[in-house]
Amino acid sequence: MSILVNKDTHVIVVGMTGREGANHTKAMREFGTQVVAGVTPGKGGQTHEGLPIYNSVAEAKANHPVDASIIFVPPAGAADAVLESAHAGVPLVILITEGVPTVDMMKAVQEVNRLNQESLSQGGKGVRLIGGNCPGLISSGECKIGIMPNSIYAEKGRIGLISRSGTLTYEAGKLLQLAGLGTSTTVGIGGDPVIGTTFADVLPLFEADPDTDAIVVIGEIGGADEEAAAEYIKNNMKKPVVAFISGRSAPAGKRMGHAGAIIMGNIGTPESKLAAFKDANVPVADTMPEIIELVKKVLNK
Amino acid sequence: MSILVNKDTHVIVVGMTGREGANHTKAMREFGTQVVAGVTPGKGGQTHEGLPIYNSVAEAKANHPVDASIIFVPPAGAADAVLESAHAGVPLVILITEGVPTVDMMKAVQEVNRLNQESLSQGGKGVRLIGGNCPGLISSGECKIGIMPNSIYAEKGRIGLISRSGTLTYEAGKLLQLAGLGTSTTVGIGGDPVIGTTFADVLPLFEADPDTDAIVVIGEIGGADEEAAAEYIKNNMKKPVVAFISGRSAPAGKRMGHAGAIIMGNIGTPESKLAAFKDANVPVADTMPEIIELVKKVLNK
Amino acid sequence: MKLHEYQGKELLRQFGVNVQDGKVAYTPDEVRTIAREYGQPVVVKAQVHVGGRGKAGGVRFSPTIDKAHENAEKILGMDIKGLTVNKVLVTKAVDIDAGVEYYVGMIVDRNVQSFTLMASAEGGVEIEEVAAATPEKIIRHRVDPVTGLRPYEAREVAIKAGFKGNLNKIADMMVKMSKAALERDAVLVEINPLFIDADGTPLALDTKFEIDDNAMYRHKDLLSWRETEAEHPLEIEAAKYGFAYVKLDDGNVGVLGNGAGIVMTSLDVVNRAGAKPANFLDIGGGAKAEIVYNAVKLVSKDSDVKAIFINIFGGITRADEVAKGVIQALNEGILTKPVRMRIAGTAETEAKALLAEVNSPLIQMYPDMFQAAEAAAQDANNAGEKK
Amino acid sequence: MKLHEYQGKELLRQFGVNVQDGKVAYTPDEVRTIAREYGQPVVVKAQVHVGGRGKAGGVRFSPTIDKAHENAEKILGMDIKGLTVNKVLVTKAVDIDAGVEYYVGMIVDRNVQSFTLMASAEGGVEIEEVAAATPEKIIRHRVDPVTGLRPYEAREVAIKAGFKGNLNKIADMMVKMSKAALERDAVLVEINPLFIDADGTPLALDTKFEIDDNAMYRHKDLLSWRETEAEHPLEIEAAKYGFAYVKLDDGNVGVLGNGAGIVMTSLDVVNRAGAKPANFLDIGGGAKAEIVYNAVKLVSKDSDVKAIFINIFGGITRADEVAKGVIQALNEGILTKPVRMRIAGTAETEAKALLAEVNSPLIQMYPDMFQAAEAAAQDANNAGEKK
Repeated sequence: MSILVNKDTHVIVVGMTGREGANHTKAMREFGTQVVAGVTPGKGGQTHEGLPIYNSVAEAKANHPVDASIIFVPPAGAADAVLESAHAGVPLVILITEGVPTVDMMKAVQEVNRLNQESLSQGGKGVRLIGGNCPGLISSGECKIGIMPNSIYAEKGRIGLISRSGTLTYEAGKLLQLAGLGTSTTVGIGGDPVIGTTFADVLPLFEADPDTDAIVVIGEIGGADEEAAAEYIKNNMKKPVVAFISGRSAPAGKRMGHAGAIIMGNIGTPESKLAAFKDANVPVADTMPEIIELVKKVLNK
Repeated sequence: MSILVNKDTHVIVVGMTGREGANHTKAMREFGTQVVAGVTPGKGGQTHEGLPIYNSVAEAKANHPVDASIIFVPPAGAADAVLESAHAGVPLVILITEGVPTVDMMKAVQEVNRLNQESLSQGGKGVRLIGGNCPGLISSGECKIGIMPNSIYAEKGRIGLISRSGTLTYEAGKLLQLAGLGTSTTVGIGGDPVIGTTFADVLPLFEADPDTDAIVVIGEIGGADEEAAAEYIKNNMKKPVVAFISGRSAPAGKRMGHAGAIIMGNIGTPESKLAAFKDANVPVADTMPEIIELVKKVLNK
Repeated sequence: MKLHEYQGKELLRQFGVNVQDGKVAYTPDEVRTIAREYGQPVVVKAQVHVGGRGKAGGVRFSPTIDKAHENAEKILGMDIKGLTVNKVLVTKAVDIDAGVEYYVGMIVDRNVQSFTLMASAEGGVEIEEVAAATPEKIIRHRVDPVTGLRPYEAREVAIKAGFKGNLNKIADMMVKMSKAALERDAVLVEINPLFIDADGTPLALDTKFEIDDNAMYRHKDLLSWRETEAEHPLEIEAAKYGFAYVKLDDGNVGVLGNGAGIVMTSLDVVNRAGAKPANFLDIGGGAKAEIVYNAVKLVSKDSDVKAIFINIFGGITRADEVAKGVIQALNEGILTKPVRMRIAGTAETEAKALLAEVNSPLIQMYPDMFQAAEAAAQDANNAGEKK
Repeated sequence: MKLHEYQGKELLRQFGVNVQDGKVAYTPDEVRTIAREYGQPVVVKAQVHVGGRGKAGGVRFSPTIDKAHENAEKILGMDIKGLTVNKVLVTKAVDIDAGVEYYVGMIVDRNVQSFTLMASAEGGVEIEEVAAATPEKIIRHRVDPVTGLRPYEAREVAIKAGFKGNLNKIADMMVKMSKAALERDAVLVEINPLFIDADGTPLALDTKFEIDDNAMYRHKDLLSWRETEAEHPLEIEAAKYGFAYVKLDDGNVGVLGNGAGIVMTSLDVVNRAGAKPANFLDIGGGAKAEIVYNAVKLVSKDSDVKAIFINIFGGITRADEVAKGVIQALNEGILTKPVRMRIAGTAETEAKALLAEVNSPLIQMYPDMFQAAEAAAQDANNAGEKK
């Protein structure tokens, strides 16, 4: 097993015919992901590398089983694409696009949360948005809905990974792979200020996953998602968690590449995050390689 | 008994210190309504005829039991006042104001409906909006939250009355009073195109009310609320219903005073409404006095 | 408030909708100048607040400058359903055969408590005709009033309606129309025909746009677009008094009452009595002598009116106030037509005493609305026969 | 994009916020003219994109025209945190004692996935200070991003914050600020102080306004407000290449990598190695020689930089491409500082071969980021000592 996605997950690619969409569709299929169709408004009826293209998610969904959609749409249309998938009843929506206006994301996330509540209260599957500005998610050896390098995730491992950063996700994945630990599922939640899924949303899934033994949380400065994660871990989790925080030496008031990575006043400081993890008994690695040491330690390996 | 409001209903008046608000507060109290407070932003801390005035509905609610609010606020602020009451958790909101922009009402009604669903799904009392552009509602001999003439509703009767028109409500009430039948509760739902509560929303309440024997529905041209009511009656109601439709001789395309009273294309025609009521076995009075005859007939009196 | 085609187009243009170029002209010479400037076939279109301009000959294709001038001479000054055409819109003509004509529109829809977007591949004809003949050819979609139409929704509607052309551009136009409807408080917006050219690009050839009167306070920039000369003079006067007034065709009984419902019912009662109502007039709540006087004065000015039916119901209305208003009109010589009235209110005795004092056959009170309406109908019909 | 005070005020004015009158001046003589025109005490305020203007002497009350001129002479040309003041805003002075000063603002708040409205009766000081000392004096309220702040919500917040004055006017101002924030894609808007005069009417005396760079495509009318001269010259050049670049104070090691997370971590690693990062530079995904070349060129121009640390991780990045980019910089004579790099990618052998060919002590590859960072730190610190 794994969380969120596996060998049986049927995926549509929104924006498949664009450059990014096409490249990553190829890579996802090479990894083994069951991509069933693409969506590009105005190109409905065409095919792309043997896959049918539809004008809308609704059309794709009427013709294929769809468990997830991955969105490669330029920033101006990205939030609309999220809502299209969500309203069409796709239960898992992954937004890769970087540079989506924050106000668009606020509106989309609020609506997705509402649709999720409505769906769940009516016994439906709910709707989950991951991203934007994220590398997607991948269950090693099973299914990739994202843009991470395939090689790192070829074999299944037993460590769950959640990260705000793309490259650090790969770096940590590689280190876990080299250490012989490997990853069960890796979830890149994205570096924007307003995202669909946070650490605290993913942690319970790993807690419930019989094939995950420990979880690595890769946070960074800005916001209070790490604090919320620590609170959740403290109150609800039995499995061990190891954390890492990047940007600990960044000065306040400067946006460190990620729109969400900024210390404003006393919000988002590394001190606050370190204190929260300490309070939750979560060891925090000072360097990336130390993550491996700590994971081994918490697993008594 | 009666529906929606009774002797124990605690009411706040939003806009109490305005001319209309003040006059009707007086009349409601004369009728016996338990008005507990008024709300006028900026006049909090004052009193009006012995009643405390608050700056917000939330403040009023923190200091008094509040079962309903009645709104006398000029059109530009009316929809906001509705949302204030709804978000403050007032379960029954009556909007008297005439001339509220339709787009404002669309937004407010959609949000009130959502709050209602949320509240009900969490075991709450829900939120119901009546109006705008309506005379309010009155349970004869018990409680008036509205602007109708007190004298017509002094004694309790056993006929429920629902109406899109103000004056025809009074006229029908008077006729029922004179005929010795009287009204249990009278609900003026309002003449605007977008209103909070429709015939079909009120009918189940009367169906369930042990003190109502029959229901009179006073409709008019425009929209399809009467058709929806007929559908509901056909499928769900055991109690007899009598209908009246005004504006049957009005030409298409002309707005008859009420913003909602307009025949557009083949929508809102009297023919459609008559056919729907016929299909639901609801007798339709050709004149106001005929309402009385038909009510007596359906009650076998 | 109904907008002229050219005004509606201007509003849509403000929201980025691709609208066919055009200019307004008041004289045939101005039309000639515009046609010369465009240097291509034009269409000369009457700007009046009624439907059916085309059938009435108020829209004319003009392949040459001279023809445009000639058509302008025909259209300017013509009468369309009682309204005189005093201006035309001159637009560049489009080669309809080089594209397709669709319909898109949004209306306030009581049944969904919001706007309904309508789209049909059957463009260029009245949507009511499509609705009557082939309702399945109109795609309907509720628009969320808070978020407005989303691009993906617009695309789905366009696909369902069978629109051919550039899907994204067409959807974008619909989104902009939705924005215009919501931000400008439309009651109705139509783009018909929505022309799709050979490249698939949409172009609005004709529009209808009507704005919610209740929302005009936040569209002060459009107040100057209100053209009183294009409305019925009595409607303008009624607006001045704050009355809801609608002039009705072919009527002979003036009708006034307090409240939209009671006036609508009064129309019905006049009809049942064998006459035809000449107007709808709601004087609102709390009838005082002054208000009744103004209402009677207004209705009396209508030459169609041969008798007046007053129907008042109100817990607090005093019958004597109503009587006073009518008597004042009589005394000032304004009232020359019989007034038949029913007033449910206090002070009936006082009212009767006042009327007895005046003792004019022109004013009579009746105990119920049917008797009053029948008397008014009879008077009106008799007056008609006498003529 | 950060706006100047006068620009933020102009935006708020567009949304109907009552803003203190003021005019921009570039010379003391212009200031004199404005002060004369206003004919009352004025305040001369430096317009620079940094906080703490007041403490730095960049905001001066000027009771007379001569004093305004004198203050302008002091402020224009002064240096505030490394930025030269080249314009001032001259505003009418307000008698602060005749009213009260409050704070209202809205920020993007990750924790509520929307805007948070903040209001405090402790106006006129930095809100961070209030947050640190007396957090209970700041009222926070999540604003629905779809509907915006409602008047009733604004009133409730104002009441909770203990605002005195005309409740409806103050709430109306907050609603307008919310509209400005949502429609203009603000990251941050502050009105501080929000002055309430003796009549209870609110007036914005100072503002901060920052716009989401990702949304600038829909605010093209504001592009001309971007002042490159007010930004760090290297930040301007970085923007040209599409790099995310931040100049850091007191650093000596230039840092570049692919991805915000890895660069942030690289800063941390440099710190741990005992040096100080001089910048943050994210070159984005898929590093080709050209991109690396541009990045190295950019960082080399920073005179604070004594050594460069390159940290690349990518499944598809080729080490030889990175090496080629650095070598190009070396060959063109641009690279005069040691480059210490770690590249996790394919073609490491090819990269080493290329570097061996060049055989310059300025370029070294290391197997992990720590060794590379330590080498860079040592080089940088040594260079510093030599000086």
